[in-house]
Amino acid sequence: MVELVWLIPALPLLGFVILVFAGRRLGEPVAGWLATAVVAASFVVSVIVFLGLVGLDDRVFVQTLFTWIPAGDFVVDIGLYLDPLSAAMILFITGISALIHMYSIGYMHGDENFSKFFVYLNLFVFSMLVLVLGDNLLLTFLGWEGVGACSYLLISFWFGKPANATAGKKAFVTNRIGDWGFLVGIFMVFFTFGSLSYSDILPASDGLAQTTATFIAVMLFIGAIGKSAQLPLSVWLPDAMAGPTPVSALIHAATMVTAGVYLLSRINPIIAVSADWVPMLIAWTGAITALLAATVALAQTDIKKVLAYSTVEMLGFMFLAVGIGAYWTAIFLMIVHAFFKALLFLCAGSVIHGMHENQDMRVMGGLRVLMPITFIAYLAGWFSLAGIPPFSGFFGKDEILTYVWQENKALWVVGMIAAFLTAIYIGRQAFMVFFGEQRWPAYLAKLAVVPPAVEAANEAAAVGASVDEPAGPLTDAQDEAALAAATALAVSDTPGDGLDDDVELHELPDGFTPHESPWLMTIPLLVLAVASLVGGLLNLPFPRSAHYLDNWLEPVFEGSAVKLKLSTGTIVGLLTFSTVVALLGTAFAAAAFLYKRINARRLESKLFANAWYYDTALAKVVGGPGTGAFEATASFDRTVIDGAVNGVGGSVPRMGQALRQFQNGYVRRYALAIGVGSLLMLAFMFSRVVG
Amino acid sequence: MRGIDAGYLVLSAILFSIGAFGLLVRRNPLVMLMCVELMLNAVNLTFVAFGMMLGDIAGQVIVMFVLVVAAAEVVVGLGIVVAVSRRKPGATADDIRVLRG
Amino acid sequence: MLGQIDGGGQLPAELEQLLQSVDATGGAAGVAEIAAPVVAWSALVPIIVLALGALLLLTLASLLRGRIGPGFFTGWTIGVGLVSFVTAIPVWAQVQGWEQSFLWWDPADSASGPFSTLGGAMGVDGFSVLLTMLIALAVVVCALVLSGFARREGDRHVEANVLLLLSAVGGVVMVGANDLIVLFLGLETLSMAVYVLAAMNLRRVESQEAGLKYFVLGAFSSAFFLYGIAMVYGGTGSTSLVDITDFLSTNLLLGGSSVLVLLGIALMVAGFAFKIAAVPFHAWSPDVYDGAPTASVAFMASVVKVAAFAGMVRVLVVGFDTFAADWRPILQVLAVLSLVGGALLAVVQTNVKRLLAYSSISHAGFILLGVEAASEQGNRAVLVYLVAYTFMVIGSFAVVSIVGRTGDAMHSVDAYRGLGKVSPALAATFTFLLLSQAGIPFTSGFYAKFYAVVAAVDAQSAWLAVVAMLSAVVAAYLYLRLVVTMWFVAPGDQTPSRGLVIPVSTGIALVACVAVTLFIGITPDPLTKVVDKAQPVVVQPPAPVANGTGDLNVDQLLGLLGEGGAGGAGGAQTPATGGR
Amino acid sequence: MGTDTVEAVVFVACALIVLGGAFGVIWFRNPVQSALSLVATLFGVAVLFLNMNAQFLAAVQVIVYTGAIVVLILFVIMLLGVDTADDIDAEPLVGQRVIALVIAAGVAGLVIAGVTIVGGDLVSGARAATAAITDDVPNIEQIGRVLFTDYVYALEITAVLLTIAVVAAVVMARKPTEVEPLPQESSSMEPPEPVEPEAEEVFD
Repeated sequence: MVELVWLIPALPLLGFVILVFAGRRLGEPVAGWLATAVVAASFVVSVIVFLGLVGLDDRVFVQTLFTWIPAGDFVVDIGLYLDPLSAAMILFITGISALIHMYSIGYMHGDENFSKFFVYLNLFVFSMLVLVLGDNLLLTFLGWEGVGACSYLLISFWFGKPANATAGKKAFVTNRIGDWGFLVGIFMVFFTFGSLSYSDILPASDGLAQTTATFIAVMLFIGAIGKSAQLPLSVWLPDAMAGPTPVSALIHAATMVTAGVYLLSRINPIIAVSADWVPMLIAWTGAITALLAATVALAQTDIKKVLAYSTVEMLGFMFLAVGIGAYWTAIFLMIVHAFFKALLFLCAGSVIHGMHENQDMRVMGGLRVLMPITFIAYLAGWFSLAGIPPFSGFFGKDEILTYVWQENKALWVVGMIAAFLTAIYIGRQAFMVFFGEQRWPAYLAKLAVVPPAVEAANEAAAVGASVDEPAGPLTDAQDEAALAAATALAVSDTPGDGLDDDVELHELPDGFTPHESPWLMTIPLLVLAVASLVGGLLNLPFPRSAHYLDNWLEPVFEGSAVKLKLSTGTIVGLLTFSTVVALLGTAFAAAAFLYKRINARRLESKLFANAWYYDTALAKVVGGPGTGAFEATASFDRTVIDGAVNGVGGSVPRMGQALRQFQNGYVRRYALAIGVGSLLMLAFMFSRVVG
Repeated sequence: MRGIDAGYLVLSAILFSIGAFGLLVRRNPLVMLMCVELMLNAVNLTFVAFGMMLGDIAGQVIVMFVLVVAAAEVVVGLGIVVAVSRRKPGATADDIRVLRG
Repeated sequence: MLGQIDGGGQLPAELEQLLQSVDATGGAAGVAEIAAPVVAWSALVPIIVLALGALLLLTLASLLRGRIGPGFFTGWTIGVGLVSFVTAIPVWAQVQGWEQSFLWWDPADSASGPFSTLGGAMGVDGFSVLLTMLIALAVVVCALVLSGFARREGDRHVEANVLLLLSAVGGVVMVGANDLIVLFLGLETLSMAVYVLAAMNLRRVESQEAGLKYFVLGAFSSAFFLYGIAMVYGGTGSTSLVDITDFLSTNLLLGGSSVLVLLGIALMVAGFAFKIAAVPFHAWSPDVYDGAPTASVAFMASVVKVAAFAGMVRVLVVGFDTFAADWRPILQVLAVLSLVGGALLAVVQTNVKRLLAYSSISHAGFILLGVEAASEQGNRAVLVYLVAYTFMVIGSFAVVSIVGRTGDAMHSVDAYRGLGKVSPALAATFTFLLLSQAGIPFTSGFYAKFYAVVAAVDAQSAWLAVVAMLSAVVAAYLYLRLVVTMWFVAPGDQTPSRGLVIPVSTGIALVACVAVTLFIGITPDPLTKVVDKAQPVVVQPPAPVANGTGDLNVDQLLGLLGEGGAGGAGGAQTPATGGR
Repeated sequence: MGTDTVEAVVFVACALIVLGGAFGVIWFRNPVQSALSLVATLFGVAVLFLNMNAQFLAAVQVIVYTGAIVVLILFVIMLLGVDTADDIDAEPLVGQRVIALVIAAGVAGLVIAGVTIVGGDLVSGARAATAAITDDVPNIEQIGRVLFTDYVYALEITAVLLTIAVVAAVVMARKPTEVEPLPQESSSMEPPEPVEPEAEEVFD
């Protein structure tokens, strides 16, 4: 049965090809259903293949499709590498993607580029599967670039909106820094092992020199933090979430960003050989990213941005797990996170859909009555993320924290604080959106009294650029108009009126009432809600035999993963503690945001709202004052990555101009060059004889 | 080794160089063409001399081919020179330098 | 001293036999029988098709003046190219020892594998057959480009098509030349036709200038080349690569005795370097590409380089592999100069044709990497690069020929401003081809560069690979600059105001070029499989048939071939050395 | 002994003629004089061929080179009326002559040095690899025999080469003004671009 593995990426590819050629003709519902069907079929095949793999003794299956780059000793095959790790990945990738596809049929209803959207989605799934299933680093890299390209396309799906285009560029540039690291790592691997195939590299890693292993690991780590939005390359993900739809945002959150974790897990034998500070670097990067992202998530007012920063935070946890060597817990969290984060994004999408594309949580409230199904589904996601048992997120996150306790107490403290904040910010979101009074009527009334000048600016912002990035004002020349509009908005904004300028506000029709989403969107919600609820069953802390996922992944991480040595009592204590922390956080959120017993404004401080001014600081450090974040990233990219081109930038044309003097049009001059060349060659040959 | 054998080779080397030098310093395209002929003749001389020293007839046969090439080259070259001269009578090789850079 | 035989160079047995027969019959019969060389006609068919096709076309056009027009000429040329391609397939089959039922003749007891024919003057191996096919296809595509170009320029004459075919004959002769003189004649045939093709646009004075420059410099460099052949002749006693490899494998040329061969190699490299436009022998190429009719440039940029590189590989890597240590440094220097010079000079160009000329110089540097490696790996790289490059460059110049518009003069970069808005399909095509030239993955250019770099690394020239990659980065900048100009810059004065007319034939050519580039880019495996079977070798020819009847049938010849091939001794299979 | 002396004397005489002629080609300002000097060189080479027992080549050299090629060149000189003196005093290209001289001296010097250090018989190649030169058979027959056996392929290619030469002559002789009018759709197409003015300027 495992022989069918090639079908898993092939099906989405087929869907992609059909849609490219016939998408427009197939029209609105059919194209979407076709795309959904191929991914669903791919999921079915994944299940079959998974069952097949269970039956294999050595739990590894390599299928070579054809030789891709044959070059003497250096051969790269197009092959698929199926082992417990990739099997686990493909299951949740195809499963969740199928749900997302289905959801998108409803969400993208009426969009003029309906079929194009599904073209991108299918291509995205295909690339992701290539990334995960590829049996060598180069193939993984191709999938890596593929998801990057799709992400770029999806983010700028409606590239009429400059904000989206800018976000797309930001993602592009940041990812390229990561890609550079990945590429260097690949070259290094090739020079060291003479092969790129996992089946050659992984067993041979034991004999690696420590410095080499360290170098490779660090380079691949740089690739991973680019893709998984860890510090310092985290700037792109939240902005990418400003992309057009929750769907695209979601597909990044649930699948693409996990690529970095996957890569690090895949090369775990190399990390095991590298210097001690490498895993520590990974762990601390993850922990600090998680903490910072959690604080930032606290202060966001955009429903999607909260989830975006939450994603960064959860990825931080996964990196933390990888860093301390608890690989399977990272994978475990990755899977359950995919469930509940997908669920949360879909719920957010449903809410946004119901609110006429409004994303500002401050105009929401009390939606639980109007959108009951969405609310029920959201509950599952909320409790999961907050870490309340028995929801899956609890098991996922606390499994990691248990290991961290054993390995490093300081990291545990950081992780615990992040977990506490998580409970608060997701509680805040839940209470702001689904509880309390309905706030949009007040907003509508307020809109009516907006001064005309501001309204004009508002319009300009709507058509020109939404100011999604207050900390990093767009100074791109093309965005100057938008900047002016944004400034006007900012100036006119009265402090404390509760309506900041950082979220695009859409007109709401008179007598507007939010409505529940169509069944096409709610069914995936419910499926995911169930998954979030029971996902923890994959890997219950007790008894040891219930560590299904651990046991399943055992062969992959054998030898490089840490063992849990804590006593049962300690574990129970830790679990209880974190449950308490989660409940406390939720209670705090309720007190602050539902009952208003605590003044929460300090939490929503400018510092957090502006993501610690990270973009701005980056801009200050790299680009000088007044340069926007994107410009800064771009210039970093220019100076460091494209140094070969632009660093020499000035001198290349100058050298070209100098050489050009020779090309003066005189045929005799050209003949002279031929003569000189011939003479020199003759002289060289003569010297070989005489000398 | 016969001194005269070396003589043929030295002569042809000098002849070749004179032809090359002429092509590099003369501007009249027709004279440049003649210089190419000089170079080809030098090569012919070399071929025959080598053939003689090797006791091999091939050297002489090759010269036949070079002769044909030289003839064809002259025809093509003169054709182009004529075409150029028609556009700009009396143009030297230095005058045609619209294309450069 | 005549007839004195040096210890190393044995008189071939056949020759001795021949001499005896001359003695025996000389007096009585007056003229001795001529020992006719074995002719493997099947292998000659592709060349004959091209040559006869050209002559027939010329004849028909003269006889049926006015009754047949450019459409017929183009159709004929394409037909000839395709037939030549198809007739090369059985030769490939024979060389590769495919199922015999595939052959149209009955090979009976014939041996398969590479062989040489016509007294060893023509080598038939995977290398030559593959490149013959490539040239035949290039002729087809170029004829398509030429058709659209000529129609627009109002050129209703047949000569361009005839010259295209005759030039291709020269190219095909070169790729299979096992004799330096044959190589030289092929080179001259190829070049002579191209000089005329360059000078052909009588309306543009630049065209004549291009023709004259190309001609003067070409004649100059072929004189060097020929002098090199003379040196080699003196040094080895023969111009036949079969004899040369044979001689070199049995005679160790050291010190003074190697000087003639070495000087000869240097001079021959000069000739090759001119044809492939390697720096500093490159100066003609920007001017010629700039001035010549764009359709001709497509041909000269592709076929001339293919043939020249083929000759280079055959002579240096196969023929003089024993001197690899001597000529490799030269090629390394040429490669570096070409890579860097091409890229640097291209950056400052404002004329697209010149820009592409410099970029093709840079490409030549990459291919030189493959030649320089002097290994099977290197040969493979050369072949892959040539195949990829041919279609990229023809496609690129096809686009340029369209954008040049009537008069073929609009070639400044400004003419491409905003092309993406005016003519999106054309701009997209050009973008793709440029990206391929830049070596972006999923295009054939990527693999071409990849193999070249791998070959260099394999041949212990990693530093060359580094230079190559750096120059590729610089070059990528200029391709991207063009792409940006097309898509992100507002249309300017020189941009066509309306969509450009893409002639159907040129359109077909473009589709073909893009298809090949994309196909190789996605799955290079079929190509590399073919290329792996296309290593150049030098094989002893079969013994001449002294029956004097001239009634040779192929079976008999191929039968003889077996002996000949087996008797090839040291010189038969010459796997290139120089690897690790 | 005697033949050697004769050969040497003939060689020296012819060498002087050859070099003198070659020198004349690049020295004379008038292309006609250059062409006539070229004739001297070609004759000298023909005699040297005789000296080397290449009788047939000597004949061909005279017939083809002096009889056809030089006459053709002279023809064109007359046709174009460029028999005026060239200005060869000034050299617009800096360093051109010096470097050219270096190249010429270098190439000649290296080749001469090369052949002299070969040692032995000046050639290192295999003897009579193609066909031995013999006094038994006439020179023409020997050449013919090799021409139609070992070099038959090359011989055939020269046919193609000459065809190209003919086509080239036809193409290049065509006057631009004689270009046939554009086909029917010419009304919709733009007229052919006139020659760029700047091009004309440069040519003037």
